[in-house]
Amino acid sequence: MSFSMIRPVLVQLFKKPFTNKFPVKYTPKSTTKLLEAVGEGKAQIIPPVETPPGFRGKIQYDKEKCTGCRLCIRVCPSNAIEFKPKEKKIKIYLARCTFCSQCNDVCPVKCLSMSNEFLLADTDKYSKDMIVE
Amino acid sequence: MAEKKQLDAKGLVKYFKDEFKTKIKKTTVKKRVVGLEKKESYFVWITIDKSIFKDVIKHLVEYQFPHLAVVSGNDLGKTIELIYHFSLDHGQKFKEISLNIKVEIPKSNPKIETICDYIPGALITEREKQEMLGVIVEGIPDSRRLFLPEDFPKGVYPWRKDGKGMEKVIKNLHEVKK
Amino acid sequence: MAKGLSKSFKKALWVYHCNSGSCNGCDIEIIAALCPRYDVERFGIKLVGSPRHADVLLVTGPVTRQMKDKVLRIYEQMPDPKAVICVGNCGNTGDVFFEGYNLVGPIDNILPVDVHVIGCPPRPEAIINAVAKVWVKLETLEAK
Amino acid sequence: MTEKTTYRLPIGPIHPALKEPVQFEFEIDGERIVDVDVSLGHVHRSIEWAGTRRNPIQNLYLAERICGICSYCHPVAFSLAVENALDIQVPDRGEYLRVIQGELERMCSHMLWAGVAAHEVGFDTVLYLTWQMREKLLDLTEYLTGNRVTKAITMIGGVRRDITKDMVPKIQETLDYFKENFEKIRHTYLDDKTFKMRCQGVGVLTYDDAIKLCAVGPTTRASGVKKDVRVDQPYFAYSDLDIDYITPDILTGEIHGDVYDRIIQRLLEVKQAIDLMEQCLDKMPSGDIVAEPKPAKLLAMLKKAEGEGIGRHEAPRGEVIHYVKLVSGEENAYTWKVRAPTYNNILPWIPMLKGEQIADIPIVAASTDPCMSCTNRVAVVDRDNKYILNKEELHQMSVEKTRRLLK
Repeated sequence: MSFSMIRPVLVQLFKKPFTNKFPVKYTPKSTTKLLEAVGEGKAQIIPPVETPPGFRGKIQYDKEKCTGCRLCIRVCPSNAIEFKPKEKKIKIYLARCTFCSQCNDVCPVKCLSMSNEFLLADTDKYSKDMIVE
Repeated sequence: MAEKKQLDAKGLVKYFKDEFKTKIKKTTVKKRVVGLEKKESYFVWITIDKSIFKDVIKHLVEYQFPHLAVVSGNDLGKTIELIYHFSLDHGQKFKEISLNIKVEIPKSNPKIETICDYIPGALITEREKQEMLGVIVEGIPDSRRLFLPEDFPKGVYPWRKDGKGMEKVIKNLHEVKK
Repeated sequence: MAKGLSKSFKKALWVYHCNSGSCNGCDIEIIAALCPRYDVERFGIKLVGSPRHADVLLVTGPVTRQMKDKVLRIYEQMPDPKAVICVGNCGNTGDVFFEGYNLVGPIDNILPVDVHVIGCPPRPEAIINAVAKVWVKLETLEAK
Repeated sequence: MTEKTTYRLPIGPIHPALKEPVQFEFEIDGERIVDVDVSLGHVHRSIEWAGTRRNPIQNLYLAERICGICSYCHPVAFSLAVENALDIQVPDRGEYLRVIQGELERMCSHMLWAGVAAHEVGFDTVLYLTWQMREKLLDLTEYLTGNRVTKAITMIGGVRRDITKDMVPKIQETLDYFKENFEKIRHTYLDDKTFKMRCQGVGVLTYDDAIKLCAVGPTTRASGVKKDVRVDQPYFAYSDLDIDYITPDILTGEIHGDVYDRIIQRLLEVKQAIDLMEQCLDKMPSGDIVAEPKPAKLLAMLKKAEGEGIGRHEAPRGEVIHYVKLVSGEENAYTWKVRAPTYNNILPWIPMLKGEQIADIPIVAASTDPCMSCTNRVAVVDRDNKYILNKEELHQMSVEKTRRLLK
């Protein structure tokens, strides 16, 4: 048996770890307090792995531009978009969205776009944050 | 497999036509050209009569053991059309032919012989056709359900277009709203 | 929940992963979260092989007819206190599988879900973020 | 009593060795497997039926969610079927971009499988190693398509995103990383004593069985059957590239059809994928990437169209085939049939597993790279309370066997 492992082990010892320590290195004593501290700017959260350009995250909707043509509803694979007939605007349920960005492609006035936001978790799937209108 | 001469797409159609004459109802050869080098690929569609179905498969296996990809099916109203998708001549660079054999069977008596005796790999797809289209595969070695649960109502076939009994089982998950 | 429990409970959430018919997209992202890049084991989170050892249930998928009673059985086998995280939109609402003859979901119809992770599939960070939400929930429960 | 009794051992649907729900029932005699029965359907989500109620553009994303690991091959096979039915000619650049995405997915999937296989023989260190390397590929996927898993890049008649000149260095960098590390992976898998002991001569699928049971993909190629849609039939830009069949005898000179051969097969395919991607980057012509850039126009066209077609693509696990029938006047597809590779690789499990030991179940089952969500999904059932074995215990047995062999 040769000691072929020694070299990799030594190299690993001095290498920067591969792990991205998002959001903090270890479990905080109190998450609530940590979040408060972050809110006040006293503590910092290690950011997640950077998203590349063209990342498909939370959908953004420019209400002013929208003409109410309903093309996006026709191509949406999961019926995530609801039409509001009175205002002729749309309402997007993020909990139903597939993040395919097909609606962005089809929109004639380009009022829909994808943002970089992807940290989406909530105790209620139809809460205000999870509906775009 | 090597004793017989290898046929191209047109030769294959001719071979079957010579063999079964009028029992072959319709044949189509589709050509697709791709890439910068314009290589051609062939898709052969043959519609045959139900009476010669087993014979055709026998001839095919004798000619060359085909790779059966899958059996798909269409509900055409009064009849059910089964399509057997084979591929021949694989293992030779860019020479493969897609052979699709269509058989129509009446909905009132949807029976078809099994081909598991020639191609054992057909078992899974035949079981699927039984539950999804309500086709009765005669002589199938294993006739249990494949995908559908045991408590699924009998006589409901999801792929049939008449939608009989489907209202009992369809569920819309989005309806749960606040 | 008894006082003081969440302190130790929170530091080692053992996770059981149940696939109720999803497309594997979320499942591989859960495993990816356990692997070197994200390494959730630094939080004491461990994937266990039996629901009887687990504190948190991660459910994915729109729940097929065959899996309904199995999911329920897994939930019942887990010891109290327990939390359920639903990962991915098909478990939340059905997503592209919003209609079907073999589906009985969404998951919150079958189990009480604590945190919904939105995404199709969510990035591993989003799953870690959901775990942080569970911590917050545990802390608020204890403060009461 | 001289009469031998056999036990029935159910495994699944929820089992730690199985990442997806599927149920096996084994007839065992001591540690030997006598008979196997597989029951599927735990992941049947009525996709094909739902596809007939939506238009083809929506179906692309539905097809993508047939399986999250091969989230590219299904939509692309679907669009090939539609293109064949309607005779849509894809621009040349589009064809090359499709090859790049396809090969990227193959690398990703094989690296994932390599990790899972290592886990199933109880060698978790290698799982972490391969998944660490896989992250590089996921980063690249995210960079090219916008998401780590679901690519959403296929469009009927081409692709949705182009690869611009400034994107090429990043692709090249990832490929170079894999080229540098390929020897390391090869050494870990093929020269390691543990892998050799656990995989050689286990789960043998003979040439004849592979042909008769219509096996596809790396499973059948590891048994020496030359079957690879990329080489069999010209589609995409594969016919322009320097590509040939890959069988394990290229490396070792002989074919056994065992689990070890399947590992070699997949490693060679990773190498081939790197090569193909580089060729594509070199040869790629300029031009359009999609035949009809306006989805609304495409929908109108699809509504008028009439015809049927099949689309075949060599996915990481084998041949995917989609059949689509379109009827004029109806926007939705009339019939849609999906055949995923695992569908054909289920029956080969039976000859592979017969005569093997219980502890070998995970690695043999995993060696075909089963994807149940594609097919529809393995599990332990406590019917009649005879004998229940969960994944953990199975994995434990697997680990113990490795240790025993090492002594």
